[in-house]
Amino acid sequence: MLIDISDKAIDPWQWLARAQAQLISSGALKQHRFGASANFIGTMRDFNDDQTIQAMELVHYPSMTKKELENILHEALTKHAILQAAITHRIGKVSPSDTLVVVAVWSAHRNAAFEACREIMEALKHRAPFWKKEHTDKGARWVAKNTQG
Amino acid sequence: MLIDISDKAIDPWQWLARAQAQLISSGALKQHRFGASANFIGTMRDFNDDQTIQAMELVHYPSMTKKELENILHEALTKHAILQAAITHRIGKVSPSDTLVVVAVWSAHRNAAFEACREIMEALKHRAPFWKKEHTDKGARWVAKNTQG
Amino acid sequence: MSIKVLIFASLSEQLGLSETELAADNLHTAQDVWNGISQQTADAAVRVAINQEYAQFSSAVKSGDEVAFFPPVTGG
Amino acid sequence: MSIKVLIFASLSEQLGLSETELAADNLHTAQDVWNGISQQTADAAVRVAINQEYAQFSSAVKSGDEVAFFPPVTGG
Repeated sequence: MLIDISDKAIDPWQWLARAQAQLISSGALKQHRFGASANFIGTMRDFNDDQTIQAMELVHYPSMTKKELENILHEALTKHAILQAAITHRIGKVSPSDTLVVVAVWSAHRNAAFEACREIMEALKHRAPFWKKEHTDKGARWVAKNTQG
Repeated sequence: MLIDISDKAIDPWQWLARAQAQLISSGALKQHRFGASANFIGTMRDFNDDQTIQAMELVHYPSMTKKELENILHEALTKHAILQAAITHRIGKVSPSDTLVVVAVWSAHRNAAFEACREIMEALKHRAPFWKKEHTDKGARWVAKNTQG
Repeated sequence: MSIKVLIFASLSEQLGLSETELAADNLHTAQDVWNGISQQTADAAVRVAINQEYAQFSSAVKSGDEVAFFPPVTGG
Repeated sequence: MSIKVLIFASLSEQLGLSETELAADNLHTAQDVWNGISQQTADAAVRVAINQEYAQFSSAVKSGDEVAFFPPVTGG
């Protein structure tokens, strides 16, 4: 597995290319053996609950973030017939259209990749200790809870 | 929507980056309005049904491929709360670890992107008129049917 | 006054035919078109498309149509 | 012989506290730790983690533990 936390802008496709190359070069993922990869890219929008969002701050609980993301990927690797999984998550000050999160899963066949990718995102949304503070026209506010999707 | 058929190697992440840029620059996808993108990348493996595959040939029915992929994306755009969808598919002679197909979906929220991406792949596998001929140690053989996933 | 017929992949190899034109006279359905290219009953898995859209063997055809026969698709 | 306490996000702003140490004496559960930083009952949505793993307010704590309280997570 591969877990990154980034306080700088994430280029999702560069990150995906590098994550795959890194997993292959470390031997964690065998080239020619995966037939499917499912990815999810979460991006900051400029509106939420009918308010315009100018910027956002993402804070987290660093030592727990690492443990919890490891738990989440470990569970996915145990439950599903997948070969590898990776996550990167942004922290710090972000602007609309910035990439917030990327999840990638590799497997022999597509169903396992789709299911694991989706479950990892659900688990991340519900368990990974990140919090968003939105900066709107009317001031700053903490996001109270994540949408159901 | 955006549909490509390529007889040259596909770099999946470059294609995804370009597809998104193109959809945004044409006005088909509004920047700052999508919060989620789900992608699927299909890659050629070097084995199938316990046989080693050295190379593969992908043929298709060009005029129907275009129509059917348009139908598939149109159905996804009608059924799901998604903003845009794109497909690229490889044809011609391919080798293990070559990218065969990339599907990308953009939406405001993640569930619609996940569901649409998966349904598009299922529809593509069952309806898009492509056929694979595998070249193995024991000679060439047409793939009889797609796996269930 | 003819119908263009296309055959793809393994089916094309089996029939030894990838493309032909048939006179449209007396061809009313896709089944009639099939009978014009093969003496054998089509395998249940064979799909037919008329003018690049999936159809049935019982679907009507007319002069100018493009009728395609092919095995289960295996793309993706 | 102490317990490290961390509070995050909106909860940290509400309590005016992001980090503190409490003497471990008489702190048996996460609830005891909470009572050491707030006179109010914790909102039902408040989550607790002990040594970076999710726990319950009834979970046991001991000297050297890191106990964190935070609102529902909103990452991704």
